[in-house]
Amino acid sequence: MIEQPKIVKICDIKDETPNAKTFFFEYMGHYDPGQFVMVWIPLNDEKPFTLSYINRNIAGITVLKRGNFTKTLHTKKIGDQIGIRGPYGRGYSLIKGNAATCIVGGGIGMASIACLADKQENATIVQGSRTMPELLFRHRYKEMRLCTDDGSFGYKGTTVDLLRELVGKHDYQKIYACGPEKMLYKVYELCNEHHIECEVSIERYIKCGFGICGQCDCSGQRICIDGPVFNSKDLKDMPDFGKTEITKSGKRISL
Amino acid sequence: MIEQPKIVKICDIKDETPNAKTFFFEYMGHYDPGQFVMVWIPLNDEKPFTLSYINRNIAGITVLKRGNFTKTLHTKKIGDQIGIRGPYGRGYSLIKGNAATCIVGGGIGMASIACLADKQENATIVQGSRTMPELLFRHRYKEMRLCTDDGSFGYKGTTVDLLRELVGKHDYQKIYACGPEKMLYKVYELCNEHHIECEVSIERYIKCGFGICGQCDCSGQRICIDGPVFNSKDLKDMPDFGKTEITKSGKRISL
Amino acid sequence: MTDVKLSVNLCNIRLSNPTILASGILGTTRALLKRVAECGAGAVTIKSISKEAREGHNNPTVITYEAGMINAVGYSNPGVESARIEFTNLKEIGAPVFASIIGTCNDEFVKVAEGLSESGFSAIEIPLSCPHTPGFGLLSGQGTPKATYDITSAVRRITHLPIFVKISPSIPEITTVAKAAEDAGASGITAVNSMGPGMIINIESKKPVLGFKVGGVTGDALRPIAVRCVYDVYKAVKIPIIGVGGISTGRHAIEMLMAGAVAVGIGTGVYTRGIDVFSKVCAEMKQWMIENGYNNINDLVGIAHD
Amino acid sequence: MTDVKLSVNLCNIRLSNPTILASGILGTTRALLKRVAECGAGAVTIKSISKEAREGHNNPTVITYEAGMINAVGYSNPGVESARIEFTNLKEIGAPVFASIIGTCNDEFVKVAEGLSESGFSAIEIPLSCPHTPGFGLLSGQGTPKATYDITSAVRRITHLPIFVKISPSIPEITTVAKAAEDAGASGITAVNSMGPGMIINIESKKPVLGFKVGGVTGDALRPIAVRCVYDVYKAVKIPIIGVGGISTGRHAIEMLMAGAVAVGIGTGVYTRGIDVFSKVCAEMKQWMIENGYNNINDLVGIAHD
Ligand SMILES: Cc1cc2nc3c(=O)[nH]c(=O)nc-3n(C[C@H](O)[C@H](O)[C@H](O)COP(=O)(O)OP(=O)(O)OC[C@H]3O[C@@H](n4cnc5c(N)ncnc54)[C@H](O)[C@@H]3O)c2cc1C
Ligand SMILES: Cc1cc2nc3c(=O)[nH]c(=O)nc-3n(C[C@H](O)[C@H](O)[C@H](O)COP(=O)(O)OP(=O)(O)OC[C@H]3O[C@@H](n4cnc5c(N)ncnc54)[C@H](O)[C@@H]3O)c2cc1C
Ligand SMILES: Cc1cc2nc3c(=O)[nH]c(=O)nc-3n(C[C@H](O)[C@H](O)[C@H](O)COP(=O)(O)O)c2cc1C
Ligand SMILES: Cc1cc2nc3c(=O)[nH]c(=O)nc-3n(C[C@H](O)[C@H](O)[C@H](O)COP(=O)(O)O)c2cc1C
Ligand code: FES
Ligand code: FES
Repeated sequence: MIEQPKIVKICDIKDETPNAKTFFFEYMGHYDPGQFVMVWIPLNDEKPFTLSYINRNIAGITVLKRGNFTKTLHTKKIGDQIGIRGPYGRGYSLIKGNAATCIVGGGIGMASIACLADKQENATIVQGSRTMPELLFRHRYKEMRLCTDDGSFGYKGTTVDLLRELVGKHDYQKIYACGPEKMLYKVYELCNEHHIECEVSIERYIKCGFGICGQCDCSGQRICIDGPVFNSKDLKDMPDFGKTEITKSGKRISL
Repeated sequence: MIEQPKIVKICDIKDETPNAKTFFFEYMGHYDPGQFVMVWIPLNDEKPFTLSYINRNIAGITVLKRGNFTKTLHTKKIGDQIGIRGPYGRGYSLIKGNAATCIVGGGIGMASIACLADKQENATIVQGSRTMPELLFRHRYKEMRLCTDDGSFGYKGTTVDLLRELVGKHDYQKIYACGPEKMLYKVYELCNEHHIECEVSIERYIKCGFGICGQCDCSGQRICIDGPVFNSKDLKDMPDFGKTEITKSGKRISL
Repeated sequence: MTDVKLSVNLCNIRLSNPTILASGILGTTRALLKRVAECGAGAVTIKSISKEAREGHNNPTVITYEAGMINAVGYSNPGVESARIEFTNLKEIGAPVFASIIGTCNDEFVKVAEGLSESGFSAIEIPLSCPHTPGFGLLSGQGTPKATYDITSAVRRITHLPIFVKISPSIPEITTVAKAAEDAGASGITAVNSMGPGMIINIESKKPVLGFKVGGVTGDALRPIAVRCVYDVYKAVKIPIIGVGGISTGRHAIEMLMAGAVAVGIGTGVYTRGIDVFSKVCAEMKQWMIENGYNNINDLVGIAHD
Repeated sequence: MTDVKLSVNLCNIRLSNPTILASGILGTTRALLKRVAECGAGAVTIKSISKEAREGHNNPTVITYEAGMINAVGYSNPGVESARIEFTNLKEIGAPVFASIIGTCNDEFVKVAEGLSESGFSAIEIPLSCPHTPGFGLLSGQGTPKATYDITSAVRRITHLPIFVKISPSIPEITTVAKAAEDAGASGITAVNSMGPGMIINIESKKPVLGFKVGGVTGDALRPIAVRCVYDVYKAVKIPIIGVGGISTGRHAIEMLMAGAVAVGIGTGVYTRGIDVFSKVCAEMKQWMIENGYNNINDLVGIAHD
């Protein structure tokens, strides 16, 4: 395998929220929900994004504007080129049959679970954001349980608050989650309480993406290749989860 | 492919003539009669030899003692190690069915056609040497027409003399030959006269063996990869054949 | 099964086997060092530490190509103060841990070495040979015999730990540099760092792929160069050599030992064979030794020399 | 089909396409040069010629490994007198033919250049960069800026042909050497020769495989280093560059042109893709140019620079 960006043309762009856009491009090859690709803007930088759409040979990434890189990406127009390498990492493991599951997306974390939600049958989909305009993919699924911190739409409260209610009512065999790590940690604790298996996708600063540089460590697990998705059993041995992360320089900081 | 010697143990040695020995070793892989291998003696040198025997996983090379390398090789004992890489080059093309062919070996050139003679059905096998003790593989074939320059055994005269007689009597579809180039050239002329296709194996100084160094040139053909076996049609466009060769330094000399 | 001894004595440090995690690969956190030790490494090296924190170059920082890997991480590291907090209780790692220290001047090397002196490292490696980080290694002239001598002497003065000086394959005077390190009190030579630098251009975008444009070449591409360096350095110095460059199989490791290395570093191999490359290489070495009638790995060291 | 122009003007020599047979590969006889020209090379270079005949090193002289090739042919050649007899009627080769001359002192370079002056060569290449032949190239200090200047000047004085100075990838001061060549009157820079040297040890016999033990590394292993050298030299000199090192596909050739080469040499590619590598590379370049909207190969030269 050669780990180098392949240049693709942006063939469509969709505004998802005031601060998030989806960029579509031609994509060949395999993809498991939860895996990620490295997106390269020549002479600028290269950063990790989940595929939020995958359909025949067209994939999409949904990008929240944050710092230098995502701001530059947001200036790209249809026809512009970006580099893609990957997919990398270990995605979510789907459950076959019709056991009930719950899929929880917090903020832009929704992008990571979007393709999983496309595939996993019989799943309750929960999305939470701070406020209504930030909600993603509103018309994508047959049904989605929405919540906002400020109550501007749907359930008022966090995804964890809503999830706690749902867990009481349904017999979930597994709960999937992606979002801020504080949220993930609470989901993990909630699952432990109720003896439900959970799978969460963790973010860490990514450089190589293929397990060599050690940048993305979380308790000896490389997010980029051992993760980004980890299950309850993995998380039990990952004391850094929910506690500390490593910055670009390698400094350990509290989350 | 990696072009590097593989070390093998000499598992048997057979004295063929006072100056020629066959060394046997384990050999895996494909081999077409007429191809050659490079034989390496570490810290000494590495030179080309035809496989004169091939049987299940055991191959043999029959080596005439000449200069430094072959003398050193002749000191090797059973259990000693040598390096082998290859096989290289394009071998003889066999004729299917029962058309008559003739296979001619001159001197140690007999080693090159020995495996061909094992395989090609309905072939007259002719071997010539200067004198009787130099004759090879006397008991290997059902029938072999032998000649010696000095008349010490068989037909008195050269292989070409004998071949001329045979060609009058048989309807050969093809004549194969390996031996001194002067002999090969005469066989080629004889074949042209009688409109018989011929295939001869040519020797040139070999270095790389895989077509990169240009050492083994004969009129723009690389003996090591385009040959060592050439047919009448090839030879027509090879004015150097029978005339000049290139020494180790690259100097062109008359044959 | 025949008993085969893989353990090695490297400057009085006992390694259970001759494979060492090379610096800059995975050695960012204590947890990863521990994991690599569990994957069978005989010793592990931390990612190089400078006095102050460094973010390194922009991404892409590591890419691969047909013949190996090319990287310009740019010495990202949290600085010596944070490193001191990260790397504690090294005894529990399960294998000796080597520090790797960098600086832009003698004084910085000394400061970092002092900063890490109480941490329990088994040795200190000094790379003077990075080909792609301004201020360090080849790009600031640290690869010359004189600079090597000066930096090594300065660190030698303030520590009793074994010092390994890590040299570049991309300088003609490699043996002179190795000798300068030996003369200055180095305990061993690590040969080699990444080569080049090299550049890979993405032709569709017409731009170099690496964020820093150029980077050090490692892996298969480097192996024959590294073997030759070890072979030459073995003749030039008396101190032991850690052979690094393109090792990903037991055969590669044995080749490096035969050239003169006492132990081998593995970097790119973590990618090509996975994080358990260490135990794989050891198993392959063992297998080869059994088939070829050796029972002590140390008997292989330097036997390619006449 | 779109019209795509591959032809190149290299120091007023017209090449029908930018691929050139590198020196030392197949260029031993007139007949092989002709065959390579028929296989589509835009120009061909003869194997380097010295004053007296040389047998070169013992075999193995060329081997391959996972990442490329390693050779120590040792400049076997028939000497200038025989070469003069071999290389005649060069007009009929079908592509420009470049001489390659070597010597152990300025005077020998001059003698060989003079000896070949009436043969009809289109240019003279001077390799000062072989890593594995005592008396020549790196092993006799010809790769320094001063020696490069002296040798180039000496040859410049006695010929009006374009002179290409061929430099090593294995020296840190590559741009200084290129500038020295330019200052001395070189018409172009050939970058690069083989790298290293490197060594491959056969572990069963415990011996280096090459007859000379060490040899120059070429092919995929070399490509990123060669691209970087071309990129750097492009910034340092104004004369054109022939980019050599690891080129075996159209994409590789385009990468080299983007780094700053006007034409590309191909050596190891003759092994990896066959003797018709030249026409294959040209077809692939054309295809890529059509797909990416280019119609003149010269528009690619140096465009990876900001
Ligand atoms: C596996 C994975 C999947 C991701 N998927 C998505 C996605 O689908 N959509 C989306 O909008 N974002 C996603 N992200 C986060 C995204 O990579 C960052 O938002 C982006 O890198 C920010 O870059 P910036 O220069 O714009 O911001 P900066 O100002 O550099 O940083 C903003 C935030 O992003 C984080 N970040 C910066 N660089 C990286 C990096 N190289 N690796 C990881 N985190 C980084 C920083 O730690 C900080 O928290 C994902 C991250 C990971 C690890
Ligand atoms: C394709 C091929 C197949 C051959 N098969 C056999 C064989 O089956 N049995 C056998 O006895 N011999 C064979 N030879 C010839 C054999 O390679 C030489 O006899 C041997 O190399 C001589 O080496 P030396 O050092 O003993 O003799 P030297 O004193 O070096 O030379 C003696 C003769 O061998 C020739 N020779 C030397 N080195 C080489 C070389 N590298 N390549 C080609 N010719 C060389 C010389 O030109 C000279 O004519 C073959 C040659 C070729 C090209
Ligand atoms: C991604 C990466 C980062 C590296 N970082 C460092 C470093 O910080 N310090 C150092 O001394 N060497 C560093 N190196 C060099 C390696 O330690 C090693 O010398 C080199 O990779 C050759 O070994 P290999 O072919 O097994 O990878 C790095 C190499 C790679 C590939
Ligand atoms: C077998 C072989 C022989 C070579 N001989 C010469 C030579 O005589 N003169 C020279 O200038 N370069 C010589 N070279 C170097 C090549 O011309 C070229 O610079 C090098 O191989 C890099 O290109 P590549 O990667 O395409 O092979 C030789 C290379 C090989 C592989
Ligand atoms: S990002 Fe390099 S190891 Fe994960
Ligand atoms: S021996 Fe090298 S090309 Fe034939």
